[in-house]
Amino acid sequence: MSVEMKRALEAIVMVADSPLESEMLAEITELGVDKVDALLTELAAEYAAQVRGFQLVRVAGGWRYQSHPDQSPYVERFVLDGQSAKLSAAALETLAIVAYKQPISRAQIAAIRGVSVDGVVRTIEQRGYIGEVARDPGPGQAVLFGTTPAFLERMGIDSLSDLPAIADFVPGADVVEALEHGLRVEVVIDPTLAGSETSADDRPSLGDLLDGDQSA
Amino acid sequence: MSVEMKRALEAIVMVADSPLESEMLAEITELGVDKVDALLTELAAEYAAQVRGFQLVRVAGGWRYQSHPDQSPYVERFVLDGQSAKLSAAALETLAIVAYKQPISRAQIAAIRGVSVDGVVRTIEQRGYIGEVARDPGPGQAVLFGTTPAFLERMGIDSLSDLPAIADFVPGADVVEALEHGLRVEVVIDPTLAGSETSADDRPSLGDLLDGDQSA
Amino acid sequence: MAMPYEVQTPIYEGPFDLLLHLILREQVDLYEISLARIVDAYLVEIEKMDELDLDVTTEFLLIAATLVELKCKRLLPEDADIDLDDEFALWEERDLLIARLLDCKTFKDAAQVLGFLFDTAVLSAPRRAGLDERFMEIAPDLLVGIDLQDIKSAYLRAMTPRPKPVVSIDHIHNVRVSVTEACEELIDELPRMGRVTFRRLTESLVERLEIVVRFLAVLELFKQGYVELDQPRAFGDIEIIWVGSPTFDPADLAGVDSYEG
Repeated sequence: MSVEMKRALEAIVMVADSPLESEMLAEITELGVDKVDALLTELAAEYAAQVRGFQLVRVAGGWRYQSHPDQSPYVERFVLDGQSAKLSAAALETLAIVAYKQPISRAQIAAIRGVSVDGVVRTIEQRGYIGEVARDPGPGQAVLFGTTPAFLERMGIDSLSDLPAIADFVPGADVVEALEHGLRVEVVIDPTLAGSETSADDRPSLGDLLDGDQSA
Repeated sequence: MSVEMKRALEAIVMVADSPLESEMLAEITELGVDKVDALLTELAAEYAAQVRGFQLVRVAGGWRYQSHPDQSPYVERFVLDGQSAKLSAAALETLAIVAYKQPISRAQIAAIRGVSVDGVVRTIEQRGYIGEVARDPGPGQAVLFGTTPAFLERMGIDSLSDLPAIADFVPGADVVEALEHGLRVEVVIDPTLAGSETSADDRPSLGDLLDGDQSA
Repeated sequence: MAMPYEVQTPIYEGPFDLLLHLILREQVDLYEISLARIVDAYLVEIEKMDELDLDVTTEFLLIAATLVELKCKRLLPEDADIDLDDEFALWEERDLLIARLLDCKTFKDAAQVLGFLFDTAVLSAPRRAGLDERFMEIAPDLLVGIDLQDIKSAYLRAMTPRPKPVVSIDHIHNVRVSVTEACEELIDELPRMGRVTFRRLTESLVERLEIVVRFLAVLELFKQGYVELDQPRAFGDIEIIWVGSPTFDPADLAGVDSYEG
């Protein structure tokens, strides 16, 4: 039985894109939290005993697979080789949408772009250009994304109001509809992440969000 | 030595976010492509022998880790990215036509399916399974579609040559016969001229044709 | 025992699907079921569509016309001086139709394999976690060479409405006849003629398609009860007798529009 549950834990942690808390794993596997931790600890020991090139570790309160530290030279070479040294067109568009329309949820971005955006959102989030700035107060508590101070710095601007103005531009009806869907006005913006000295008033208002007019 | 190189490969594939080509892995590890494939195949066999909850597989021309299919009930509870959304019969048929006849235009697909395919082509293009691969050199410069690596990834195959040969699907003589029978042309040129009562029974009367009564 | 054949098309996908279904799965000899019934089943499906799909409708008309022509060959009186060219042309059309049906079936079967692969593949989820943060700082900056203007144009690109798909009607510009028009012509001519043979009714027509469309129109008028049909002798001429009001308004004609190319 333990073997079967270990396999389930291996599968789940393998496909997760961020560390998974034992509580969540316990919920999915219907095991106790202690049991989950015990099984994962056993697995970690197995990988160590088999001198795998990866590890199962507990970081930031959760479990994840990562490359073994002694393989860093190879991983670094892989990273520097720049498998994707350029931002794809899809990623750039997604970044631009977040820049102008923040705070915005994954679902809203997907509705605008007409495709699933999970991959590109993760890429630009990992690179630190965007981050979670709030949660949708509605049901589901969707993560709302905004650009980071690192993005502003990288672009050489002080605040979002320095983004080039988009005058006289009316987005398509489908875009407006996508934005209206599930958009809440009373979004609480996390000032530590928002990345500018300027107050929340400088951010796009709901009107801006809806008609795409970003006159600063 | 092999053990060390296997560890390096494990580490690199673990941090990749899409299938990694053997060529790239060979470059980073400074091994031959054949050697890389051999080592990864060994690793895949080790995981299988140890009944891990994950697999190392070759898909869409590259190597990746994925959850073991028999753990899908757990993984499904956790991954809800809409990727597993069912494909309609129309989408599958259109994908099959593009997969086997690429590069192919919308009009050519429509001619085979006998229906308008604009909607379904757009859907599978948005999902990233097909894309523009060329333009018809003729007048009109029709877009020619082909399948993408995402298609291979989604189908869980390494390359198009993993699909069964299209010849395997060509209908057998029985089907051809049935169609020919159903659509037979039966004009008997009678030199003595028509009106023979004898053959009248073989032919449908006007009444049959109009109300579909079939006395059999 | 006479049993009218009911055309059932629960998941109809165009004329090829319907034909394949009828011939292969139901083992029906198309000569022995009513074309009108196929037409009816088809019209029901077309009505289910939110918008009239011209491609589907014209494709259907084409196939219906071929079928009607094939049927006519068995129905109309034989001609001693039958035109062999016409004869071959008909065979050719039939073979073409069979070839297309075979093509369609080939990919239908191939699609099932794809469906199986897909169903199997979704049981595994790929690892997409990517790099640990300790490697992030050495990862190349993806924004190299990208400035504010690039961000702005990317935004505009993303927010521009996607082009709405348009149904091309180029391919039907040369279809000059519609069943509706043919019905209207007949409604104009028939009350004056009283009783007339189909041969007579079509003797002035040159194009095969026009004759086929007239035949469809006659069937339509019969279905709606405006004409009676009589074929006194097997292979003899079909006679058409107007039984509607002598002053008939074509506008009262119901439900023919869907035929229109």
